[in-house]
Amino acid sequence: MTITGAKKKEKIDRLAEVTARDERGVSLWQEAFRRLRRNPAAIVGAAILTVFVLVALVGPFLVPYGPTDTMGIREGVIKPGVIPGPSGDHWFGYDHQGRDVFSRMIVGARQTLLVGVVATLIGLAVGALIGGVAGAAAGLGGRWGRMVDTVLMRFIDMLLALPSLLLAVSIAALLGASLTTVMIAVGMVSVPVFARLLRGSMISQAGSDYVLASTSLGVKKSKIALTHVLPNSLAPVIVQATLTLATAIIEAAALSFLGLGNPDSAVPEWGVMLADAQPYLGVRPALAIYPAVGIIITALGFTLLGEAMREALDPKLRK
Amino acid sequence: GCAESDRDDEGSSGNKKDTLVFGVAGDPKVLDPSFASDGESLRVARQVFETLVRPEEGGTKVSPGLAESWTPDAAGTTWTFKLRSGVKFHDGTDFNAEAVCVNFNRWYNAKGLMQSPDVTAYWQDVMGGFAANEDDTLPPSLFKSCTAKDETTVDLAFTRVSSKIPAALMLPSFSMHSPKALEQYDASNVAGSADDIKYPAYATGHPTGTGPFKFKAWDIANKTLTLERNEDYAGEKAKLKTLIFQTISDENARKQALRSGGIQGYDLVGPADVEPLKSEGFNVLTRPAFNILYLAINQKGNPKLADLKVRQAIAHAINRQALVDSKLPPGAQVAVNFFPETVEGWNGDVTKYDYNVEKAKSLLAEAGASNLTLKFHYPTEVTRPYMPNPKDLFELVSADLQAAGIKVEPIPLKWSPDYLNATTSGSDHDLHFLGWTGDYGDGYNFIGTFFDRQKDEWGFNNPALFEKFKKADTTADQAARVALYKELNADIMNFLPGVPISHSPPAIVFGKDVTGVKASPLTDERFATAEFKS
Amino acid sequence: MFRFIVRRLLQLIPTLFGLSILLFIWLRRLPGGPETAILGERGTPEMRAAIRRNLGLDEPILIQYGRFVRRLIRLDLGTSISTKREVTTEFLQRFPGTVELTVMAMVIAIGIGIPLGYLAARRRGRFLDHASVGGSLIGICIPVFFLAYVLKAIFSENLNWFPASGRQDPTIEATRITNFFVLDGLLTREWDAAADAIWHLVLPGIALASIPLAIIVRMTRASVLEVLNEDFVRTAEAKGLTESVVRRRHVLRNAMLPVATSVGLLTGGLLSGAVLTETVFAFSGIGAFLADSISQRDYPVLMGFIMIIAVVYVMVNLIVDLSYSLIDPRVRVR
Amino acid sequence: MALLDVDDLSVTFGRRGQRAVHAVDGVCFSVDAGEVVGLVGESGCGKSVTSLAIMGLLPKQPGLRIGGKAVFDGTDLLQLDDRARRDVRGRDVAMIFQDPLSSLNPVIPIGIQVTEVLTRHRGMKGDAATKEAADLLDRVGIPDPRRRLKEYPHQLSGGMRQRALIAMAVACRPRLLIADEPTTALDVTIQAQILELLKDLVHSSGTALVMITHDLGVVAGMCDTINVLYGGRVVETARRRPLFREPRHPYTVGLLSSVPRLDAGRGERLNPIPGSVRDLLPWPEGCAFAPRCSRREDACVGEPPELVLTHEGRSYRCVNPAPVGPPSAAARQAGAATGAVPAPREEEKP
Amino acid sequence: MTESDILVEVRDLKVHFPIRRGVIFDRTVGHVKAVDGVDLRIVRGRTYGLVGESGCGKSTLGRALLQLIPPTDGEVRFDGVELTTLPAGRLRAMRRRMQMIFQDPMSSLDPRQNVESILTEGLHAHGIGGSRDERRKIIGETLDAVGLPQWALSRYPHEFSGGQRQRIGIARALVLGPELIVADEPVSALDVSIQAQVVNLLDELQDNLGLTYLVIAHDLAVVRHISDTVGVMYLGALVEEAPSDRLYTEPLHPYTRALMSAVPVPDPDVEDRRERILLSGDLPSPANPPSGCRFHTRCPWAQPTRCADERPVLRDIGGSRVACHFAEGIASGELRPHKTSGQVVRPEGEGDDPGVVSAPSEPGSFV
Ligand SMILES: Nc1ncnc2c1ncn2[C@@H]1O[C@H](COP(=O)(O)OP(=O)(O)OP(=O)(O)O)[C@@H](O)[C@H]1O
Ligand SMILES: Nc1ncnc2c1ncn2[C@@H]1O[C@H](COP(=O)(O)OP(=O)(O)OP(=O)(O)O)[C@@H](O)[C@H]1O
Ligand SMILES: [Mg+2]
Ligand SMILES: [Mg+2]
Ligand code: NI
Repeated sequence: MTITGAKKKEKIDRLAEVTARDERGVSLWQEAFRRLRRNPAAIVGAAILTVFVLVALVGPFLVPYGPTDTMGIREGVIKPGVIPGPSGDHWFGYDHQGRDVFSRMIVGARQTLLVGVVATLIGLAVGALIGGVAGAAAGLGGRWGRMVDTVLMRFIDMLLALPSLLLAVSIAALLGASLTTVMIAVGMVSVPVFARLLRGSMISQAGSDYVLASTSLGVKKSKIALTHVLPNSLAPVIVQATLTLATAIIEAAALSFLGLGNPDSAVPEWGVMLADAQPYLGVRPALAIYPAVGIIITALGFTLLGEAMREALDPKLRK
Repeated sequence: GCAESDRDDEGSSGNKKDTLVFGVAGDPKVLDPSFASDGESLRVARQVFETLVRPEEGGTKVSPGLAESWTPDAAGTTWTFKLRSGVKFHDGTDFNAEAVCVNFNRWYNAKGLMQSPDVTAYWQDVMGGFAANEDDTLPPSLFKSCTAKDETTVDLAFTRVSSKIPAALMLPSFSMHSPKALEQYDASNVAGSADDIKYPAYATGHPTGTGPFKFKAWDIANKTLTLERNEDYAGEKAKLKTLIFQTISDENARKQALRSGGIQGYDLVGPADVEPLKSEGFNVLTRPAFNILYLAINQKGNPKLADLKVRQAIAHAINRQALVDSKLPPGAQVAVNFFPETVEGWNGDVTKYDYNVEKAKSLLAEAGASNLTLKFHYPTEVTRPYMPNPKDLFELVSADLQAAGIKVEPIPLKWSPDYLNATTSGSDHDLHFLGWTGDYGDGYNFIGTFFDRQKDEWGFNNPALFEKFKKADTTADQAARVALYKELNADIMNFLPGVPISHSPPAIVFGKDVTGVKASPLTDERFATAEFKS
Repeated sequence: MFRFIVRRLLQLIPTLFGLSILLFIWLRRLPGGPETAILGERGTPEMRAAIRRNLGLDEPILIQYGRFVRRLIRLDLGTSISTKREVTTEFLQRFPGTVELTVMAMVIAIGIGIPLGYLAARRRGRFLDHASVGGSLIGICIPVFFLAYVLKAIFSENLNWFPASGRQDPTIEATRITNFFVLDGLLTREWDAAADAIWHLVLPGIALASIPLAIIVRMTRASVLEVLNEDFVRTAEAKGLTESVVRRRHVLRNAMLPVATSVGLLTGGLLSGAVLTETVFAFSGIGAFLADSISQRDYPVLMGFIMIIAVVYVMVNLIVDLSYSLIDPRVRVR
Repeated sequence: MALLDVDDLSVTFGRRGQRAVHAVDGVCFSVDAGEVVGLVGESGCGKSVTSLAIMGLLPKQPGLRIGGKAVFDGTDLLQLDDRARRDVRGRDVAMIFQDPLSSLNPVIPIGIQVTEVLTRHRGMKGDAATKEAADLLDRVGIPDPRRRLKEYPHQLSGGMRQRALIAMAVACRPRLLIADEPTTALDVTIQAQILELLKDLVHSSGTALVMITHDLGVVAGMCDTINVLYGGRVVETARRRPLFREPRHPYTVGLLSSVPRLDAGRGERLNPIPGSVRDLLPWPEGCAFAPRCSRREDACVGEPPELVLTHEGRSYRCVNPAPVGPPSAAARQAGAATGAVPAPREEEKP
Repeated sequence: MTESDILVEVRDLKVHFPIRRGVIFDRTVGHVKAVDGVDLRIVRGRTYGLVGESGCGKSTLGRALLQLIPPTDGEVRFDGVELTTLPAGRLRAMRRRMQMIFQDPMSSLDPRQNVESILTEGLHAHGIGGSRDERRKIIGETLDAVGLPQWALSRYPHEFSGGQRQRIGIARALVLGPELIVADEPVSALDVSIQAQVVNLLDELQDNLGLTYLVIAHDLAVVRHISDTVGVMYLGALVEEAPSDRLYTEPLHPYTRALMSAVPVPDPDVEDRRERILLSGDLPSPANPPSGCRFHTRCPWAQPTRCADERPVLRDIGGSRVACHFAEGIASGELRPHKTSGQVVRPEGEGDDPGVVSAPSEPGSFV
């Protein structure tokens, strides 16, 4: 293998400026995304979720029957103890109210997604606010900051000491059973997790050298908290949010089981469907199995993606 | 090897034959039925205690209990009871007229916290107040005095004529307790402070009656209550040696427990499970329907609802037959009156509202209420004997209403206390489900409870109707009273304060080899007759 | 150490105080009250008003709270409105069940989770790893009550291996001392009672263990992977130690540190009552009772139980911290 | 025959979807009994990987390929099975690591960590093992060894920890000791103590020492033979004096002139090597150092330079080596002239 | 040397970190005396080097000087302005004139900021450069000055090599046009060849921009190489301060001597000839420093009198300042070293975190 002199020179020059490509830099987020794309777990998770989201978005327009159409009752095929199973017209059969299960599953995807996402956002927003303020106060705030932090954290401790179900049930009692209630109740349960996570992360970031560097540049503390400490503390919170999406869906189902789910049968939600199927387990267990499997697969999708994100965003694996 | 299945294998032929474990939906609250108002406490009381009069087996008619006969005096205010002789309480004390008076006087002379409405709920429900009312809001007592004329004759005097007597005396709350035990265990000493009531020892661990079973143990930690055979029972002795009530609140869990052999019977069977369980060979008993499910319409809620036409439209809009066929247990019926057919005073000749969407629509149009939106309350997390699956019913009724052009805003609430609170107080509710299971076989116990005065639940004021109720209540003559009930039923169905929906027969199930229990419309099942067939 | 404990206990006081105020206001803001719950559909407005008056619910909330605190100072949590038994009695009747269930679940979760997590880490990227990680993911994603029904359908209804509900076969005449059925059975030498109680714990234990098990598997795996990369493991290998010594003394011991923490916290969480599991298995514990008490608006029970649970939670955390300092000498508590 | 003969050792980390990393690429060197051999080079040049490969301690990850030979006392360490390798490790060949804190198990007392080697290789148990462990600690200069045995790593200072690690390493009187940057994490005064200790141990027991470091000063004081590594290959091998006096490879020259010296004056510019260690030319395409080399020629690129052997076992891998003559003679002369080795000489003899 | 030549003057600076513990409320039960009475002056345009063992308080001194840690006691005058009592707003404005370079080039750069925003942050904070173009120009010049290519602007710290990162750190300090730069171990995380590049860069910048440096390092050779004056710290205090060359030729304090003798020199001849003064033991805990002369526990020349009970002050001896009672005697060889048996100390700060454990990252669940 011989290379001509000019080529050699070129090669060496290129090497001397190895990274001198006229390209924009790759931020840590982009890096993480690249790693994510290479992770098979992430791909499986993302695939599940894509299907799920697609179904949630367009499915309701394509379903064969209305989700509240109690045709089985009209037709008189539903009797106590008799619920017809799958047929050519009704792929998943009727439910106990004589409605088409397939249509309800499809329409339910949207509600399920909505509950998961909004509940997580609520938890995230409240938790991140408390945790962010506490973390910034503790990390940068001096003596007053420590006091603010202590007060907020004691509050979080109290929330933690409350059994989560009691919290959810009492929220539901206060607000009445509705979709919003489920979202708020499930969201509130994850508040302490987000708050503690963000706070811990921010405190550790606040001790790092680049914060000191910014201070020495003369940047204000509030600005440091927002532009440096917060963005660098977000990774674990984002991962947690993804994982919480999964648990939120499951917990919404648990709330439905306790009779606190969304009452509006026009917008079926898988958790509610699962809960509603309980009295008919003896007649047609499939009524419970369809939504349960839906929930499990969706939760699995979020969890897979979350775990993959955890790996992708892990600073230890950063190279 | 496992302990459980070992026992199952050999036990089925040995000691298990005379031990029945029965699954119930909730823990009993108290063992002294004087203080009880919940079904589970009363179920226990029915096995341990007896009352002067009791419902006939499998029916609602007043029949002899500890009293062999009873007769009112001419005014209808004093009743003479002839008692059975030779009856003994579990502690060996004799049952006699003296004992009856001790019991009635104990209730009548209640003092302090025993007058609290949550302690003596049924007494207050039936009798009103006490000898000395400590609270001004309490009404005067219906009960006046008790006189033991001889060993087996006792006179109960009342302040006025009431439809409740003697039927209400069938209630387990009027069970006869041993005077000695009452004394010994300080039964009337409801201690503590008003917000911190503590039951006496008698009520928590020493119920002493004359029933076929004796109280043995109450294991709160294991949610079981154990009764054993009263070997000295005056009548036919119980076939079971031991009867255990085990609390399993979840309906599916009860079914699974029955199937796995952990229990040999349970109450509150889901309607959907009746057929499957039957086909599996379990003994599913259907109680005669002694209840009513109605759709209440609150006339204070939406002003349009005060319009009879709108109420009629609602009644026509609902396909009650489809609902009964698809959602209620076999044997359920569409209701025409606010009370079941088995109660005297039932009237088949009232205004009927058949399912007719077109009619409903036109009635609405006539009333100028084509664009009606109604708040529809329904309870969650509950099964009542008259309402096995409220949410399902709601969905169907709501679909029917929508089909007739009435928009529905669903408001699901937890049964206790949110739902009850919301539907029976205030005026911020338009439609809701509620119902009633009769305490005893008198019509007043149904319609009187609902309509004898102005109530937040219905939000209407109909003095004429209320007057008629008063008259019925104070009519001593049975036949005259029944006639009044018939009239009232017709009036009510014309006025249509709500829509009576159905009477559904609640089911109770026993293991494949359990026989001898007769289902009672009043849930007065007698476990003394239960036995394992060999 | 002693100071640390005292300090943490003293810190508990303001937390409890704050919690009690918060709870008190919160609970009383809930619509409906115990009177509706007590009287059911039979209550008349007059009866309801009388009960409210008796319970002092019509008084200003501060006065009510003052009464609560005065009682609390005497360590009196009051009596349940619905059962009229003392709150402490109720607690002592029901908490043992929750504890037994928690212990069972954690025994299952730890007993299976740690070995499985360790093996997954050692066989990283191979079948066992994927299987256990996948399995644990599914474990987290199954709604517990659904799993409970499935377990019962298979193991009680069809196979009849395990009882479907309750804490102990009611036909067994067992002596109660502590209300810990297993313990009581052992204390009184009623072996069959103890065995039966354990037998009743299996299915609910498995259902309840599903989430902790999944968490423990994944934590153990991650932790072992991390420790395997630590310098001191390399040192141990460089010393020529046998694989089993390296594994036990150097890898597992260190890998257990974070796992121990989360085990502690998971235990603390379970102790506050596994409502769904307890309900579905008709298992007498505080979770289901608490849920009932909410619908009964049984304020004394709610206040009392939650305060006790908060204390238990803090105690468990304290024990976790203390035990952490025992396994990790670097952590000094003071 | 040398005690350890590393011949053409190469280690490649292959990763799915990415280019393989040739961390070590045909490294050859040998160590005689009682000899101190240095491996010097900047971060990432493959020093640690070399030593770990010899010890068989590289993490078992998919895509790892190890080639060549490491013959220790007649057996090729790379060919041993796991069992046999465990027997050799810690007994015949021992190793100490850079970070004394993370290299000690934090949750186990020092004593156990020392005695477990004794138990494993010398079959000692109980009191005998404890006593021997205490002796060992004493030998490496840890005062009050009995008490130290019961303490945990975090209770010791950095120097003491490194001494404890050394004690474990020499517990079985190994014939070969590999020290991977043993003093990098320590302060100079402590570094001096540790280096002195290592020297003593080598001299008194005849153990051969492979000293890995990036500090030229350390090798200057300790090693008999020095191998300079760059990009996973040995670029220059020489005995100590010749290397420092007449470095031939431009990289060695660059390194020596980059180091600020205590005995050089203020204000003297250093002569750094341009670029950074990351600017590597892959060896198969030429001299890896070429992109940074001031003596680069066309011949440097295209084919990898061969190792050139000169007298006295010297060798270098360069087509255009630096001429013979010290790189910054003036500076050193200045230092020598002031005679400023500040320590008073006669007084102290440890 | 007139007063105006002195850019920084530190008088009796003390930084004590309270050690808090208590049952309910934290009480201060002691202090880590990280810096315990330091006097120094830095001449404008010159470099002051600070050396000492790890944990002796170098970084704390540097940070306290910049008011990044509030000093417990003492004065810091910067160009005649007393910094310790300056209100926060004015202090922030003052920061423009004094900057810092950190040891770890990775951790001192926000990994989520690209170089451009790292460099403009300071400009924004001080309102320098009205327009974007103007700022770009300033940044461009700074990049040139530290030898980074323009394309670096859009890139993120993790995309650079260690040396380049350190250049970014230097550039960040330089954009504001400071007069004083405190460099805390600017090269100790770098490879030898890169280290030299950075040292040269610092030298160059000083020549071109007339900067004043306080360079902190534990590597005596580096410090000596770039400093005009070198201060040697031991346990929170200066033990010797001398012009760089003089310190090397005539170290007066026993600790300095030991330090000198310990630094390896890449020259076999020197290495072979020299005798090391081996200190026994380690640095005592700054929370509980020895009485008298802090060094007496490890000092080979420690005398039975004075050393243990009288804390020596810095005093002038022929152009150096030394804190040793017996400096002259040692220099003349009158006093002879003896072997010391040092006490072994526990490292302070390790294992101090109370058993705080974090919650598992799973949200609560209604099991
Ligand atoms: N497990 C691994 N997987 C992939 N690459 C690795 C692995 N271990 C080391 N390397 C690579 O091998 C090369 C040599 O690493 P090595 O640790 O031997 O360097 P070193 O000379 O010891 O450096 P330092 O002075 O930083 O310790 C580096 O480029 C490193 O990235
Ligand atoms: N925020 C702090 N709280 C308590 N103690 C501290 C704090 N910062 C530093 N110390 C202590 O002060 C002493 C001096 O620390 P400093 O970081 O100044 O040392 P240093 O000389 O810079 O060491 P190194 O060379 O390791 O950087 C150390 O004992 C350290 O533990
Ligand atoms: Mg290395
Ligand atoms: Mg420092
Ligand atoms: Ni220079």
